[in-house]
Amino acid sequence: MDQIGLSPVLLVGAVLFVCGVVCMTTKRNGIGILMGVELVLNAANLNFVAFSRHTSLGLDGQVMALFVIVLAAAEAAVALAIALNFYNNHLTIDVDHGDELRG
Amino acid sequence: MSLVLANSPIFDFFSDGAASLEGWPWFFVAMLHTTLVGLFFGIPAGVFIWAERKVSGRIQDRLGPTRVGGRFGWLQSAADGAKLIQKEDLVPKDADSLLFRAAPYIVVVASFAAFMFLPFGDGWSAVSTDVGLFLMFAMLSLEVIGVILAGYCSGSKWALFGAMREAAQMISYEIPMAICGLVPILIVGSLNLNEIVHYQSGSWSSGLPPFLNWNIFHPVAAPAFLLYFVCATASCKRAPFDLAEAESELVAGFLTEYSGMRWSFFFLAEYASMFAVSAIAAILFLGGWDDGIGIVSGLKSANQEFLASAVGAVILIAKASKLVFVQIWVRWTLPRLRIDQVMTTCLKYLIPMACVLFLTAAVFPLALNQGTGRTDLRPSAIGDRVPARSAVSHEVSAAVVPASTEVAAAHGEVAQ
Amino acid sequence: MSGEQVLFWLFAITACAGAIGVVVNQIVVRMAVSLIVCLASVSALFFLHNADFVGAVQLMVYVGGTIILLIFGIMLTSSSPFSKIESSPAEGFLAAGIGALFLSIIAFTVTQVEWKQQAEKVAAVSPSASVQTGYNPASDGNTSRPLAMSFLGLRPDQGGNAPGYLLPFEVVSVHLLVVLIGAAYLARAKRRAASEA
Amino acid sequence: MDSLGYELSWYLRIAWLLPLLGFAIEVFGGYWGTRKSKTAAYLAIGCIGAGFVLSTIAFCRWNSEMDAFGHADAAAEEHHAATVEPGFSGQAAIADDHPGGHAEAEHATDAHTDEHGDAHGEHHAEHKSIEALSGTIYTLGKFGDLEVSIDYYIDSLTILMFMMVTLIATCIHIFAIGYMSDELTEDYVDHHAHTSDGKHVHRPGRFYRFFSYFSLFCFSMLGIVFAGNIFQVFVFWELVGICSFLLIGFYTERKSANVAANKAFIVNRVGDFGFIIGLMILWTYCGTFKFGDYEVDGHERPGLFSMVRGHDGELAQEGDEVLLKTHGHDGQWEAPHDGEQKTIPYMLLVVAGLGVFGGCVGKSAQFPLQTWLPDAMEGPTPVSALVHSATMVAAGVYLAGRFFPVFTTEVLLAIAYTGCITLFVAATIAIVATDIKKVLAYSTISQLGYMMLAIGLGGWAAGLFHLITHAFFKSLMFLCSGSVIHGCHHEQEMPKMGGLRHKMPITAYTMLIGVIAIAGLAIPGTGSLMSLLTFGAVDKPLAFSGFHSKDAIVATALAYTQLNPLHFLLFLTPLVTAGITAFYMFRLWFYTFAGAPRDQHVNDHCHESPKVMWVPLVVLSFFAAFCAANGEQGSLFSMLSFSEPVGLADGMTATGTAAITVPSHHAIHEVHGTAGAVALLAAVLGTLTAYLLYCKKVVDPANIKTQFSGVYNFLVEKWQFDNLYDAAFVRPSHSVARWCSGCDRNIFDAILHGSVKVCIWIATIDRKFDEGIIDGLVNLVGNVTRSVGLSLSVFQTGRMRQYVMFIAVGVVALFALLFAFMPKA
Repeated sequence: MDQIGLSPVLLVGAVLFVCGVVCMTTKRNGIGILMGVELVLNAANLNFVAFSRHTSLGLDGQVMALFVIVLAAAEAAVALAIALNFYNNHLTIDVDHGDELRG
Repeated sequence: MSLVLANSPIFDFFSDGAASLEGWPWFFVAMLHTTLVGLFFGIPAGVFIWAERKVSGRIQDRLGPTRVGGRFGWLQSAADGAKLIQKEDLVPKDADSLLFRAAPYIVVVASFAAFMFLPFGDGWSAVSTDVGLFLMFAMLSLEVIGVILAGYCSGSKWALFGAMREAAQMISYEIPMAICGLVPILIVGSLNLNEIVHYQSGSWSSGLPPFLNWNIFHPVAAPAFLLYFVCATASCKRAPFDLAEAESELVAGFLTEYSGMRWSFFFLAEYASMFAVSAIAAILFLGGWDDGIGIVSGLKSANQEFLASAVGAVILIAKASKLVFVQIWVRWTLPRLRIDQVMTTCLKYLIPMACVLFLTAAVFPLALNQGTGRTDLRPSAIGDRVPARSAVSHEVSAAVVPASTEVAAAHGEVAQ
Repeated sequence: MSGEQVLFWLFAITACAGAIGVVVNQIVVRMAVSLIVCLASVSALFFLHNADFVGAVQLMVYVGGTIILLIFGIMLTSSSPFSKIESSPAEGFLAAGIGALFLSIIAFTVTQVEWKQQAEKVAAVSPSASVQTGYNPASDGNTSRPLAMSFLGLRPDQGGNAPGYLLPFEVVSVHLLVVLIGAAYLARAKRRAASEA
Repeated sequence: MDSLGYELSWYLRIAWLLPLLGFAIEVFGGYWGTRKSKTAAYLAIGCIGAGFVLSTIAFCRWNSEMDAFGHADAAAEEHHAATVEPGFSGQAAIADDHPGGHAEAEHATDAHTDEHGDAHGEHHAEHKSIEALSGTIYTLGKFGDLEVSIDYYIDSLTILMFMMVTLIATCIHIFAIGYMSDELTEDYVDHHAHTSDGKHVHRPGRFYRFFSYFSLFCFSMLGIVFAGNIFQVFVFWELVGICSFLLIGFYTERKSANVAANKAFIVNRVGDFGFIIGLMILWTYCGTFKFGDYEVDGHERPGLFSMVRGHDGELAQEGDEVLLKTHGHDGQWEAPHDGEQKTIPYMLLVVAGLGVFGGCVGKSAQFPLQTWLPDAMEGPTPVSALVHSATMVAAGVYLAGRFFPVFTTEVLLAIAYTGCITLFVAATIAIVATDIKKVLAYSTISQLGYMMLAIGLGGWAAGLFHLITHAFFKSLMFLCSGSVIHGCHHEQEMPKMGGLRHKMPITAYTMLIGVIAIAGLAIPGTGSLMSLLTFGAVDKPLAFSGFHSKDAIVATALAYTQLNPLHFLLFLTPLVTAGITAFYMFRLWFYTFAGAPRDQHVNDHCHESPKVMWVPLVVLSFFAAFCAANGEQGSLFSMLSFSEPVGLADGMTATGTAAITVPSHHAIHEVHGTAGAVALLAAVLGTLTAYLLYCKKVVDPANIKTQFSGVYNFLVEKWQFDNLYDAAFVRPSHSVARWCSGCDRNIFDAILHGSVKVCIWIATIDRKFDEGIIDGLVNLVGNVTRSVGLSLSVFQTGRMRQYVMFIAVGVVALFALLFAFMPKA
């Protein structure tokens, strides 16, 4: 990997990140938004690992990545439960129907 | 990038002693390994399909296949394969054709990838890594994705039911399975399949027969083995846990809409993963490629590395095949459970038992240390059994001790 | 061009493709599949970065667990098979524009920064300056033991004198338990709003 | 003998505290029991009955230890032995010719001394007769020299009072069960009280409350009797006052009842004012409140009595100072002759005596404070019987008797004259009263007057003798009247009655016994017959209790007048009044029971009272008849005389402002026959008159009424006392009050209202300021915030995708700014 260097990995992370954000903004399906979140988190993970490989961040980067993965799993579980509740209450998963809190 | 390639005669042949390969040779070697594993991935499946028929026939007081290939119908699987290839590849109108087509490949690839980490002999694994066992579990767990896709994208409610059941069942059974797999990991202290086997292999030097080193003879690991085997059977959706394709209830579960080659892929994957989990069981509990009487270690000490590994490979495959045979036997002996019974068994009984075993295994060395000054029933302690090949483990075991002492010292300072 | 470069570009492209597939697909299940592709190739990138344990965890937890959860969610919440909830093309374009800007900004930053120098600067000021730039040299990728050590509070990779992650580890495990219970509570079987209404 | 004192004090203090316990429980009757339960009554009766039993035990113990009768008999024999001397001989002669009397006096003296210093057992051991046992139960607090403590002072008087009170109270309690039975209801209709819309008042019955008051009253009364120091007496004095207030105002819905209750209370306050003055003087000069001697850390201290009278009953007078006898021991108290004598000005001693007597006047309704007692008849009849005839009003007399040693001759004279006036006035009013209870009330006042008179004349024993006998027959008569009223459905006017004896014979004849008793009738000449029958043990004529006691009083009065001819009225008035008493009592009886029914309606509906009511009548009538059997030789009188104050036995001579001579027992005894005869004559005359007027109708009382209308009205107006007080005190105070209220209304209220107006005006301005400016500002801020929030809330669309979009845009913008303004390195 040393020939490749850091930047390409970061670029890949950037693409993932942006895709995640765009996914969150465009998907009306709650699950789709979840996927966007996962993408963003993965981008972060990728950057962590890359830094741990290429900078003095060292092992800590991988540790961070592990924590992120674990917490992402937890987040996915809770988010899924929330999505199910949302579906129970609105009979659809379209998040645009969940605007009871609009001003 | 030693991660991708294990040491093996092939590797040694191409690298002639260098630490690592670069460029196209490396690529070629990798492809070679893959091809070999792929071949091996196909063969046992065929054998086991044939064996299944024979065994079921015997159990049902029939003869099973007898004609194809002359005696015993030993070409039956090949014949089936040929027939299936000729069949038309149907895609239902309601199905999501892309995913419907992709699903079998996912399944096959998943269970095939598991084989990449399987050490047939000493170092005879396509990819030798410290997290080999972990990766094998991971790969096997990917299989469920294909199943779910297959069921969901067939656009048929039988398939959907089957997929849902399958998904629920596999997800939940992987938990106790992994935990039981962790029990020997705790005993050995490594995720590296090679090291696990090394740990179990021994010689007559201690005066006892070497097979006593196998984890199956470990007081905690023995029950773990039984538990693991049950969970493995379930996660391969074998009877009595084959709710996914319960013919009597859902026509054929997630397989309902499949035909021809894709259908056979599922079967291929099923039997392959049966072999995979059995091989894992053999490695974790039954001493892997180590025969219990010191032949392999003898050969190794006689510098017959290749021969030793070859013999080991035979032994491992034999052990795994025996376990597969047990699975077949169980399938044709026991009736099918209800889905709620399946889930109850797992969530209410297997997981707690597995957790208890895990805790016991964790506390066991300490308790032992309290009684007899040793952390292990065996003549020597864990640290010494780290094989010489793992440089990292040397660094670690070297680094740990001073580190820990320094930390302790630091704590002491803090305390003062 | 060495083999790992090939692999890297291969997996990098598949990862990006998967990510983009997640965005452009409108059928949720296909989104899930492309997400799988993306995550799987990301884990492959992890392996390429000698982070084998992280890669394995990525495969097991993400691909084998989280995604399955998501597909469950899809199955439980889809009112009709292969249902697609289109968002207005205007939104699509807007998001695409914003995304493009975003990407360009990040790409600009990434390309502008001299990472080597930055790393050396950091190494000069950071307590772990003694460590060579970049962990595990090309020779090995076996990080499971050092990771386990660091979770136990020992840091062999930094000469044993750096703080470990014992406390965060415990906290995260307790957090996981809490989340488990909470999720089970949230998702427990309830009468649907329709039947109440 | 302190052991005996201790023992007796225990009997009596339990008897005293039991009613308090009863009260404490009965007070909650309304919460615990139903309005229909008689539990409270039984509880009260249990308490007071147990008290009676204990008092009886104490009585027996006392007499067995003291042998009071024997002592008294001894004294009596000596009296007989004494040859009759013509009057006016005075002290010396008696002293010379009758060593016996003297001896008896000294004997009594020694006895009296032994009362002091309870701590000296061996001394008492060898001496048989002690007249009083005193001691301290509990010390409430010490303020300098002043020691406020609960003491006991037990002598014959105490014990007799205890027995009398408890016995009568028990009877009246039982009677009250019947009398108050119509209170046993959830809805009691009071026919005498009206609501504003003219309807009768409906209220829940107050049976339990009545009995709780009764118990409290018994406790207080016994407390007075039990008390060993004047302060303690005062406390229970006031408690009694409160109880009478509560009981008179028992029908609190009736205005008249409330007025009467207030009147009683206020009038009593007037007397108590004097009482307090007396207390203050005594405390200032004597430094103690205790009657008997006591000990302070081993040193004996004289009580009030021995301080003033010493052991020989003489005032150590020196100029206009009286030396207090503070030195001595074992009861031999002498005034120290060296420098440090304690003295009290004679004047102040008189004032103190008068003050305490003022208290007695108020409590026993003596002239001029007698007006409250008749009104107090507003209370239920058992109340009148217990509180306003037998016990509470007797408390005044009791205190006068108890405090006798401190009274100087002037005070005694004042007491005598007060009693004299009272008895006459009350008797005359009783003649014209038509309300059956009113008649009895006035007769009570007049009888109390007799007692006071006797005490004032130095006839200590005679007065208290009469107190006891009177208690019996007066409570008897009140209960009878109560029975009558009950039977006639709360008809109290005698003119509407008549001929009731056929309807209610038991009531009638028990009443007759009481009447004869109070009238003091006797069968003349039966004395010798009795002596024959009883071998000389009894030489009194056959008569009921009243005869003997009144006889004793009249005798004392006669002897007194012989010695002090100046004060002949003190003999004539009671003599005449004896006749009047007989007259109006028989008038009452004839009116009520004899003759033909005047009001047929009443007569038809009246009936004999239930058993629970007439049994007490019979019991009481028995005592009324025979409690004083054998007069001065009787056990009752001798017990009393046993603990008579020192120096009375052989009389006292006082010079100075009131130069009077108190007759000695001997002197009284020798005129006894005469006095008895005269008194009996008067009584018979009165009786005959009544008989002729109201039975034979020789003359129609109506004619007399018209003939002497002036006198009649004067009497009906109760000698104008109420009008007098009304004019003298009530109206002036009313006018003063009116004037004050006028001041309030016109001046102070005006100022207040003005300031209030100013405040309101300022407040309105302030309010305008607040609402206009401050609130305006606050509202402005609030409105601005709200409107801004509203306009901004447009951005909160509730669509999270949009929020994410915002975030992304924000990040992009931030980065753009960063790039724009970041200094190029």
